[in-house]
Amino acid sequence: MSTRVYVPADATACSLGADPVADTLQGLDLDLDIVRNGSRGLYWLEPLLEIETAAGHIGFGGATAGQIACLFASGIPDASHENCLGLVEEIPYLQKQQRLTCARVGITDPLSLEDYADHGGLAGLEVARAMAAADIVSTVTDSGLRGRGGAAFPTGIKWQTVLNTTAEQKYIVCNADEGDSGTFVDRMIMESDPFVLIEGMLIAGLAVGADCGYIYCRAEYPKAIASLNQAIAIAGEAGHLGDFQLEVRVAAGAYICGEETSLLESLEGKRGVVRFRPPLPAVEGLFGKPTVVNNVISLATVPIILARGADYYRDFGVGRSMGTLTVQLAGNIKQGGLIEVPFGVSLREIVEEFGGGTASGKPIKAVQAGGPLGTYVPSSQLDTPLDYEAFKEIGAMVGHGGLVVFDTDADLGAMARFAMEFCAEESCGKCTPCRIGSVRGVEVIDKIRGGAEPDDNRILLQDLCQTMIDGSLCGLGGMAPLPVLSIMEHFPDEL
Amino acid sequence: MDNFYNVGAERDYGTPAVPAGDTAMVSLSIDGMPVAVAEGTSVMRAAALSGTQIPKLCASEDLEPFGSCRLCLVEIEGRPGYPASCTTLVSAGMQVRTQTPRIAELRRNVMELYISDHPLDCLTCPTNGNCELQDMAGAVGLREVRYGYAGENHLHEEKDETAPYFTFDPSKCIVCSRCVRACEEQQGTFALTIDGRGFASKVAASQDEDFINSECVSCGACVKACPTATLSEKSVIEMGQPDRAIITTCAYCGVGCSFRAEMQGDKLVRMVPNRDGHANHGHACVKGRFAFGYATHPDRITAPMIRDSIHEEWRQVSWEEAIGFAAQRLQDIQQRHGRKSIGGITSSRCTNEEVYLVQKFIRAAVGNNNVDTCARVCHSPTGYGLKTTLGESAGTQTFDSVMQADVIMVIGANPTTGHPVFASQMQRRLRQGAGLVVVDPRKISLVNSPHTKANYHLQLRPGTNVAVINALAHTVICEGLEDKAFIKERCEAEAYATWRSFISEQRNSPEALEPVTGVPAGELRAAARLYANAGNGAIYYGLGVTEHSQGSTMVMGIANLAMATGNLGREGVGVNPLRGQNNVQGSCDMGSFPHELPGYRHLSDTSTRAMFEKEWQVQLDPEPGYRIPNMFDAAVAGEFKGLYIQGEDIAQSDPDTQHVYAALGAMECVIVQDLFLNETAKFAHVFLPGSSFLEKDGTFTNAERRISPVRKVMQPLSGMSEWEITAALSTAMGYAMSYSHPSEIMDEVARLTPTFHGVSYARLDELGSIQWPCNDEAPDGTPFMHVGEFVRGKGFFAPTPYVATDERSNSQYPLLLTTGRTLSQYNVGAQTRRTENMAYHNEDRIEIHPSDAEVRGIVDGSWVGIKSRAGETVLRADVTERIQPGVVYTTFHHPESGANVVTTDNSDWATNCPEYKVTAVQAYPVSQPSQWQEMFQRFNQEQQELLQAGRREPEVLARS
Amino acid sequence: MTVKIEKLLKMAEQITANMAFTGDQEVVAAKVADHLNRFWDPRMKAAIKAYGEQSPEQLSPPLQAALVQLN
Amino acid sequence: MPENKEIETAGEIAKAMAQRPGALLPILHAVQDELGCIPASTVPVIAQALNLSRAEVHGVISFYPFFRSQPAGKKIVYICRAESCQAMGSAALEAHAKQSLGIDYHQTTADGSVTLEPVYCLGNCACSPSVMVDGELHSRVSAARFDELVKA
Repeated sequence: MSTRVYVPADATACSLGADPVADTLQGLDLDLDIVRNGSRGLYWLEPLLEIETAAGHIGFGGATAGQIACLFASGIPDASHENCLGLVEEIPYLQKQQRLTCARVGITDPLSLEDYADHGGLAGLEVARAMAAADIVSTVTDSGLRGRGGAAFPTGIKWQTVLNTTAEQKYIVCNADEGDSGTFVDRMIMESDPFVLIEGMLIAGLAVGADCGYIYCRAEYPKAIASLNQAIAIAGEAGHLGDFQLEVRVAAGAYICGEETSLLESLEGKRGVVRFRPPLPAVEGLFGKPTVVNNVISLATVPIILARGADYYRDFGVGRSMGTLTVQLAGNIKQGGLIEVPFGVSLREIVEEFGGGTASGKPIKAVQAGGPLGTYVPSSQLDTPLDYEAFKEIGAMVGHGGLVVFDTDADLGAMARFAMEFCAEESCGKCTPCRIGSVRGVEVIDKIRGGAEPDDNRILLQDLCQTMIDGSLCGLGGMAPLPVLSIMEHFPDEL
Repeated sequence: MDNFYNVGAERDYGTPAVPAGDTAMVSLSIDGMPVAVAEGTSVMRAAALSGTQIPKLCASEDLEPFGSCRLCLVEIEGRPGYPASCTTLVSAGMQVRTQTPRIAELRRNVMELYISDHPLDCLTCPTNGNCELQDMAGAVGLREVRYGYAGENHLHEEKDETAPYFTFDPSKCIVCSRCVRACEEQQGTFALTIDGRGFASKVAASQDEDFINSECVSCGACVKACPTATLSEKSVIEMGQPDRAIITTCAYCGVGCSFRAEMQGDKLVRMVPNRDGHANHGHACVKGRFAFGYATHPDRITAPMIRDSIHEEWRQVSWEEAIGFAAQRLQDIQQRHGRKSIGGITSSRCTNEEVYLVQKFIRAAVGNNNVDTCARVCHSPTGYGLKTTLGESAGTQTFDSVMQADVIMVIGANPTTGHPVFASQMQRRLRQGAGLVVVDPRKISLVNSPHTKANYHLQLRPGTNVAVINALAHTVICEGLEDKAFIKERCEAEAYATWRSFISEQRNSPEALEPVTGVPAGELRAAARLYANAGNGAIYYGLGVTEHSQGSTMVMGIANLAMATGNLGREGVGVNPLRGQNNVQGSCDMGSFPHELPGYRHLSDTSTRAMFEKEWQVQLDPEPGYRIPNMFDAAVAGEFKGLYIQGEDIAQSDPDTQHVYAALGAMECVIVQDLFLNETAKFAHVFLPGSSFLEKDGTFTNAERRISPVRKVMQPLSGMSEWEITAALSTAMGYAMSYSHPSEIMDEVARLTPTFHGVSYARLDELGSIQWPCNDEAPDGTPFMHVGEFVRGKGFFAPTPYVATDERSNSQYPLLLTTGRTLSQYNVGAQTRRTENMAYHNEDRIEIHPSDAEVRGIVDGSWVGIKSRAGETVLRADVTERIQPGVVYTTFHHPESGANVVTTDNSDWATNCPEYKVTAVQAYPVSQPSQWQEMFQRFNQEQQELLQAGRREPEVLARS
Repeated sequence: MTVKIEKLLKMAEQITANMAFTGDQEVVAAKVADHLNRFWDPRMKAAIKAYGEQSPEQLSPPLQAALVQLN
Repeated sequence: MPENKEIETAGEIAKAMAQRPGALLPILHAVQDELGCIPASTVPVIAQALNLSRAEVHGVISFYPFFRSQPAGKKIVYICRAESCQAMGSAALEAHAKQSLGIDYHQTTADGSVTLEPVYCLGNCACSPSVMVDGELHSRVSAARFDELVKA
C-alpha cells in the first residue's frame, strides 16, 4: 500500500518552495500518494511536509526540494527521523487552537468532496435542507455569529432582513476581497477548504430564498480563484448546487471594494464607489435586489453551526463575542500564521505564546490589530482579551482578526503617515473628507515630522482626523484616522 | 399667483419631490419646529420646505441624492454620528438638529478641505455672484485654510474650450459628480464619467477627451448642474451674470420646453431650462439651451422691403409703404383673377395668436379659404387619422405619461434627434425597465445606445408602414390578444366587426407580408405580443408615419392597434404624435386648414360657421380652399397669383423643389414674413421682417396639447410685432383688425372654440401651462384624453388596406431614399445654421450601406449623385450600417443640399402630406455639383446681391 | 390632358384605391365622393368632374360613380 | 497585435460575455488577459456590447489599479507596501527596487523588461516582505533575492 504524503499547495507554502518539493517527491522511486493539501497555517514551518502514519500525521518543517533526497534517502522517514516534528496535531501551536471554521484547513485535499464529507463536510447543508428558512436564520442568529469581515454585525439579523424582504430575485454575495494587511484566512479557506464556503453560501441561499451567488475575490489571489472555480465545478457535477447559480468574480485591485456597497457596485460592473446607506444591501443590494453580503469566514462558519447546532458554537467565546476567532499573526513575528481560538484569549498570549515574539528578537513596540484601519495597540495593552467589547474599550478593533506586530525599531510616525497615505491611495474619491482629507493628512504629518509648527499642526491633524471620522461616507475615511490617533495617543514622541 | 415676469433665482430643495400620490404625511421636528412632509421626503427637503436651507453642494433637486459632499450633515436624536440630510429620509417623530456647534465645526472643516484645492480667484471668476461653493463657504463661516495652499492640488489642470457653448475648467472642479449624474439621470447620454479615483478623481468626457470629440450632445444639463465655474456658458464668461429672468417657451421642436431667459437689460445672457416647466422639468437640448444666437444674427432683416419683380433690387421702405404695397397688389390680383386667386400659409413656428390671425385674415379679409399650414407637409395625416378613429386631432397623453408605460412602441420617429428632451424622459423610463419596440427603416439610436436597447427593431422597407401595422394588428386579433372588454364597451361594434374580419384575412398576416415589409414574421409577432401583453402600451410616432402616400391610413392603423389592445384613455398608454415644430399642434388647432375652422370644425358645419360669421362680421365661404400643393399646382397653371407666407420656407422644405420654384416664380405677389432672406423670400416681392420668439408675447401648443406662454424678453428688432403686421395688412385690405395685445386674440379663440373656452393669459399665469381641452368640464386642462369615452363617442375601427406607393424601386432607380433630421439642426436650418451648432452638422450627407456603396464605387466622404424621377442633387457620402441595404437617407437642413429636389410630388391620399420618406433613386459617384445646384448657386448669388443693394440704400440716403 | 388634371386624377384614383377595400362599388363611390366634398376646393372638383364627363374611360368605375355625387 | 485585430478580439470577447449580469469587469479581465492591456481603441466595442457609453467603460477602467490601458513590461513585479511587510522592512526593499531598476512605481524599464507596481497586501503576511512576479508569490524577499527574481 502506498504511503500518503501531504505537501501544501497553499500560496504561502508555495512562495516558500512547496511546488519543487512536491515535484521532487513525485520523481522519487517510492510508492507515494502525494496529496496537495492546504496549509494548516503554521507558516513559519512551511513547506510543512506531512506523512501519514498509523499514529497520525508526522511533520517535517521547512523542507526544501534539495533536502528531500536526503530526507527520503533511506526510504520514507518516520517519527524517529532527527528532523521530524513529531505528530503534527501535537505541535502546541496547533494543539492549543480550537478549530471550528478552519477544521479541515490543511488537513484535507481541498478539491476532494470525499475528503470533505469524511471530515464533516455537507452535514450542515443536509440539516439546513430539512429546515424551514426561518429556522435556519434563527439558528444562525442564536449562534451569536457576527460578521467576521470587520463590522461584526450579527449575521442572523442580516439574513432575517433579506428573508423578510419580498423580491423575485435575491442574492448571496461572498466578500472575498480580503484586503487588510495582516490577514489571509479568507485566502486559506478558499485555497484549502473551498467546499465549506460553497456549503455556507448554499445554506445562506436556503435561509433567505436566494438562488444566485457571487464570490467577489481579489485578483491578488490567483490560487484561491482557481481553487474556487474547480470546487464549484466539482460540487456542481456532484449535484450539490442544485439550482443555485454560483460564480467567482475577480476584483481588480481596489481595496475599497472590500466595503460591501462598493463591492456591489463593482459586481454590477461599475466603478467601485461607495453607496450611501440606507437602503441596506439586505433590502436593496446587488442589482437593487435584497442581498446577503457576508465575509468568507462568516459564511464558512455557517456549516458547522448548522451541523452542530447554535449552542455548540455559541458556547465558545465570552460575553457577546461568541464562538471562535480566526486570528492571523503577521508582521515582525517569529511564528506567524493562522490561529483559531475562542474569543477571550489575550493578545499577549497570541503574540508571545503562539507567535514566539518578534522575528527580530527585539521587544514588541505595538501591534496593529484589525488591518490598516485598526489602531496600534501599545505593548502595555497586550493583556487585553480578544473580544469585540474589550477591544472597543481600549479604542481598538478586532476587524478581520489580523494582528501585525512591530518591534521597537519601528518608526510609528512613518506608520501614521502610511495610514493616511493608504487612505489617499485607496479612497474611492466620492466623499470629500476622505478624498481631500487623506491627502492633507499626509501633508500635515509631513509638516509635523519635518518640525514645521508641530503644535498647531498636531491640533490641525486631530481636527482633520475627527472631521474624517465624523464626516466620511464609509469606513475607509471614517477609520483611517484611527491608527493615526492611536499613535498620537500612545506614542506622542513619534508624531 | 406667480408672476412669470422677472422671476428670481430658481429655488432648489436639494432632493427631488416625492411623486404626488396617496403618500402619507410624516410629522417630525426640525430644530424644534414641527414639520409635516410626505413620506419618502429627505430630511434636507423637509428642512428646505420649512424654510431651513441646510448647506449642500452635491445635492440638487434635479438629481437623485448622492451623499458625497458631507456639508449637509445633521444630528438626529437617537442616531449615532452625523447623517447626511440629503440621503436620510424623514420618519415619524424624528428630531433633527441642523445647527449645533459640532455640526458647524464639521461643515467648516469640510469646506476648508474644499478650499485647500480651489483657486482663490473669486473676483475674476465667471460664476462670481452665482457660485454655490462661494455661497457655502459663506454659509459655514470659513475664515481660514489652515492647510495653506501649497499642498497637492488641481489648480493647473487645463481648460477645455472645445465645446461650442461652454467651457470645462477642471481646476475649479469639486468632484461633486453633479455633471456626471445630470448627464446620466437627466439627459441619459452617459457622456461623462469620473476618471481615476481618490484625490486623482476628475470629471472626464468619454475617454478623457475633448468635449467636442466626446459623446457629449451639448444638452447643457451638466452646465446647469455645476455648482462652480467648472462648466460655464461661454456667454456668461463673456457677459457676466444675468440679473433677471423671464419664463418663456422654446421655439424649436414640439416638446415645447419651458425656459428661463436670463437677461442683462435687453440682452439675453443665457437660456436655462425651467425646473417648473411641465413639458421638460428643467431639461433642455443643444438647440433650445444654446442655439439662440440667430435671433441677433447680422443676417436678420429688420426693415420691410419691396420690389416689383424678383430680379430687381430690394427697396427698404417704411412699414406703411410695405403694407400698402402688399395690400394693393393683393387687391389688384383679386380684381383681375378673382377672389380665390390668392391665399396664405401659416407657420407652425409662430404663436397661436399669430397663426389664428393669419387664417382669420384669409377667411375674413381676403374672403376665401385658401389657407393652409406647414403641418400640411408633416402631421396633416395625424389630424385626419385621429379625428376619424378617436374623434380628436391630437395626441392622447402628457409626456409624463410615458413614465407609466410598460412597453413603448416608437414608429417612424427618432426622438433622440427630433425630440431630445422627451427622448431623455423616455429613456429614463426605458432604464427603469419598460420594453421597447422600434419600427423604423434605420437603426436609430434608440435601437441600441447606452442603457437603451430595443427588444425588437422592426426594420421595415420604406413605404410599408401600413403592412407592418396590419400585421401587428393581425397578430393581436388572431392570437386572441385583444382587449375584448375595452372593445365591447368603448368601440363601435359594427365597425369593429368589419375591421376584425378585414384584419384577420391571411393577406394581413406577418408571414404573408414579410416579403413586402422585409420584417421577419417571427420578430413581428413577438413585438405584437410584447405590446399587446404590456399592462400599459404606449405608441409614439413621427413623420416616418405621416409623410407617406398612406400616412393617414397608418395613423388610423396605429389608433386601431391601440384600441384593439385597450391602450387608450388612461395614463401610460395612448397614441402620441411627436410634432416636428414647436407649434404644429397649435397651428392646426387655430384653424389653418382650408377645410376647417379653429377647433377642427368643418366649414360645412353651419352653426360653427354662423358663430364665426357673427364674431367676425363677415360671410364665410362654406367650401374648402386650396391646400399648399393645390396652390402650387394652380400657380403653375396660372390660376393662383398671390401668397402671404408667414414664417415658412416652402422653397426649401416642400418636396419637388423645381415644382415649388416654378409655382413661386409664376406668382405676381409673394409676401414673405420671416427673419431672414430664406429660399422662399428669394422669390418674394414683399418682405415683412418677422420677430424671433424672444420678441413675442403669445402662446405655443406642444405635442401634448400643452399651451405654454411665450414672453417678450426684448422688443421686436423690426419695431412691429408679427400679429400687428397681419392686423395692419388686414386693415389695409379693408377688413379692420384692432387688438391691443395678443391676450385679446386668445380671448377671441377661447370664445369661439369649445376646447379652449377656459384658456386665458390669466389662467396661464396661474397654472404655468394648460393642456386643452380646457373648459368648464376640465378647468385645469386635460392631461390624457378619451377617459371613459372617446371624443367621438365610440371608437371607430377604420379598415386600413395596404396600398403600395407608386414610388417603387426599379432598375433605373434601385434605391429608396428616406429623409430625417439631426439633433443639432432644426428643420430648414434657418435658425440653427446661424449658430455654433454648425460645429456639429455643417452639411447634409447621404447615408448609404457599405454594400450599396461598394458596388457603386462610393467611399465614405466622397461625392455622390442622387437622382430620382423629380430631380438630381449631389451630396457627400456617409457609409454606415445604420441604414439597411437598398435604402439611402439624408437630411435637408442645408438649402444647397437640394434634398427636396429629389423628393417627388407623391403624397398622402387623404391629406396630400408629401411622401418625403420614400423616393426611388439611383446613387453614383460624381465629381461636381448637380445642374440644379449650379443653378441654385447662381440664383442665390443674384438674390444676395439684390438684397445687399437694397440694404445699402438707406445708408446712402442717410449720408446724402 | 393638362398637368393639373393629371395630378387631380392621380389624387382621386389614389383616394379611390384606399377606399376600395370593401369591394362594394356603391359604398366606395359614396366614400370617395364624401371625401372629395369635404376636402377639395370646388374648382378642383369641377375640373375633375368635367374631365370625367369628357373622358370617362380614363377613370376607374368607382371614381366615375363618385364624381356623379360631387356637390 | 495590430489595432484593428485588437478591436476585433475585444469585440468578440465582449459579445460572448455580454449577457452575464454585471459583465464589464469579467470582460475587462478577459481582454487584458488576451491583449496584455485594455487599449483605448477597444473601449468603444466593449461599450457597445454592453449598452454602455464609452465614458462609463473608461471610468471603470481608470478606477481599478489592476487594469491598464498601456502594455506592461515583460515582467510585472508587485511589491507589497502594506503594514505587515513594512514591519519587516519593505520600505528598504522598495527603495532598492526603484533604484536598481531605475524606475518609479507604475513605470516600465527602458528596455521594456520590468514594470514595477505597488500592491497593498498579497495575503502572505506571515512571511513578509512579499513580492509577486508574474502571478508567482515570493516570501521574505531580501534585496538580493529581489534582484534574482527580477533577472530570472
